[in-house]
Amino acid sequence: MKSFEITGTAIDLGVFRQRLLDHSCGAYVQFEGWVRDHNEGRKVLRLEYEVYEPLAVKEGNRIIDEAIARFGVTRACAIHRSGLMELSEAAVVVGVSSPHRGEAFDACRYIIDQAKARLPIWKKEYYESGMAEWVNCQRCAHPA
Amino acid sequence: MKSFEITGTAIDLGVFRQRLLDHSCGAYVQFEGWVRDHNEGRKVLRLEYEVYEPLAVKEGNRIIDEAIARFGVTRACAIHRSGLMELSEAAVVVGVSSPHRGEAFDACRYIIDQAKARLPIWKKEYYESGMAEWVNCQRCAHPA
Amino acid sequence: MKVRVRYFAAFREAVGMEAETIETSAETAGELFSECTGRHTGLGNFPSSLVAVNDEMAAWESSLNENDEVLFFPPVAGG
Amino acid sequence: MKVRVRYFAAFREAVGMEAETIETSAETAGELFSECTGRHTGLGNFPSSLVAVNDEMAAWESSLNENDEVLFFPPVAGG
Repeated sequence: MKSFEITGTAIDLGVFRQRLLDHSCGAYVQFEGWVRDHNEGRKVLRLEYEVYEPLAVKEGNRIIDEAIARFGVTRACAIHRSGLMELSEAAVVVGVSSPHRGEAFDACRYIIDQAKARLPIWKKEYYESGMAEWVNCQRCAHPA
Repeated sequence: MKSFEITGTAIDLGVFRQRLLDHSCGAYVQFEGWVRDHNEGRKVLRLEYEVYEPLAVKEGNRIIDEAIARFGVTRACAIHRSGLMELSEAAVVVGVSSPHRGEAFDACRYIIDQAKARLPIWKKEYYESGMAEWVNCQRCAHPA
Repeated sequence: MKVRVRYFAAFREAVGMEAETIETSAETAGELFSECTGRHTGLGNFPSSLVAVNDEMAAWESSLNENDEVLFFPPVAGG
Repeated sequence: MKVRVRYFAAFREAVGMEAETIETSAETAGELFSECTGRHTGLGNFPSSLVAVNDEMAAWESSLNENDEVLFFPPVAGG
């Protein structure tokens, strides 16, 4: 079982959560990234993720290992969509379980922050106007 | 629809999440408190929550209103169990949706922290030894 | 004056009853709690207890009135 | 030396191709990116781009070797 996965189809949240269950854990934190209906004032109809999968999976698993080592949580998993998506589908889900809640919140936040900054994934938004545009992340690493 | 509820039966997580869905939101954070199988070195078989419902509901809704006002999130809800529970059932669920993730994490954390400190809810743990004990919270308000 | 006192969870078990009506000269919720601690062994010494008056959370220094219902909550432990 | 360059998402659309093999004297990934920016209008001026070499994320100052595959990533936007 991989901790980080890319999928081309809708994420089954029940199955996902099942993987995080652990009787030693008192806390579970889940983050979902949803497709918003607007961005910078424009109405978004749907969107598309382009994923460079070999590196996204490698780097995604690295992020999860970092979070487990850094915050000492028990389990952590994430799934990210690729391809076309409709409004209010989950584009990404991150789940973290641990004995106590503090580290579960911190680890979940770390994973999604790092995923957004480091994974080779790009989002194209399709607007009501018929236009489509690649969305630029605000928090990316800077070139030398 | 109340934002904060007490229930005597298993929480339906699918129905709960449904209430938080909002097309204007790009972020959803969910916290679940699970029944752990141990506490301070003792094996826990199951537990029981005593809830003073009139005040718990009033104060729970107040906490949610505070979180919405303070962090500007779009929706926030929570459900807390009362009565007997088995291992790895969710004792409490908090869900927060908002346009961006920072405030969703902060509001979710605020709600569970405040709920644990302020709501008239008590947990009795039943141990493998046959003993049962009320669990004392570490972060409660101090008397004058 | 006369007030109604209610005990919850560990307090109820320590005191052996859910509620009692008592005649008191306590002026604040805190004073009333001290008084009840004196009346019942097993109660008190709970450093993080909470108090509510007439179904609203209250401060220990809140003043009391005739026929108030005062709820003594041992340290809470939700979630 | 000869390297393989791959363009992704907005870069691929700006350049009009997925990949090219080029002869270069660039010593680092950053120098190669500058070179490609010069070759293709529309590429570059992306302040938060990332680079990978042979399927590992790399620093812009990483040195290049013959037959490396260099991946140019426009600013990422997962989640």
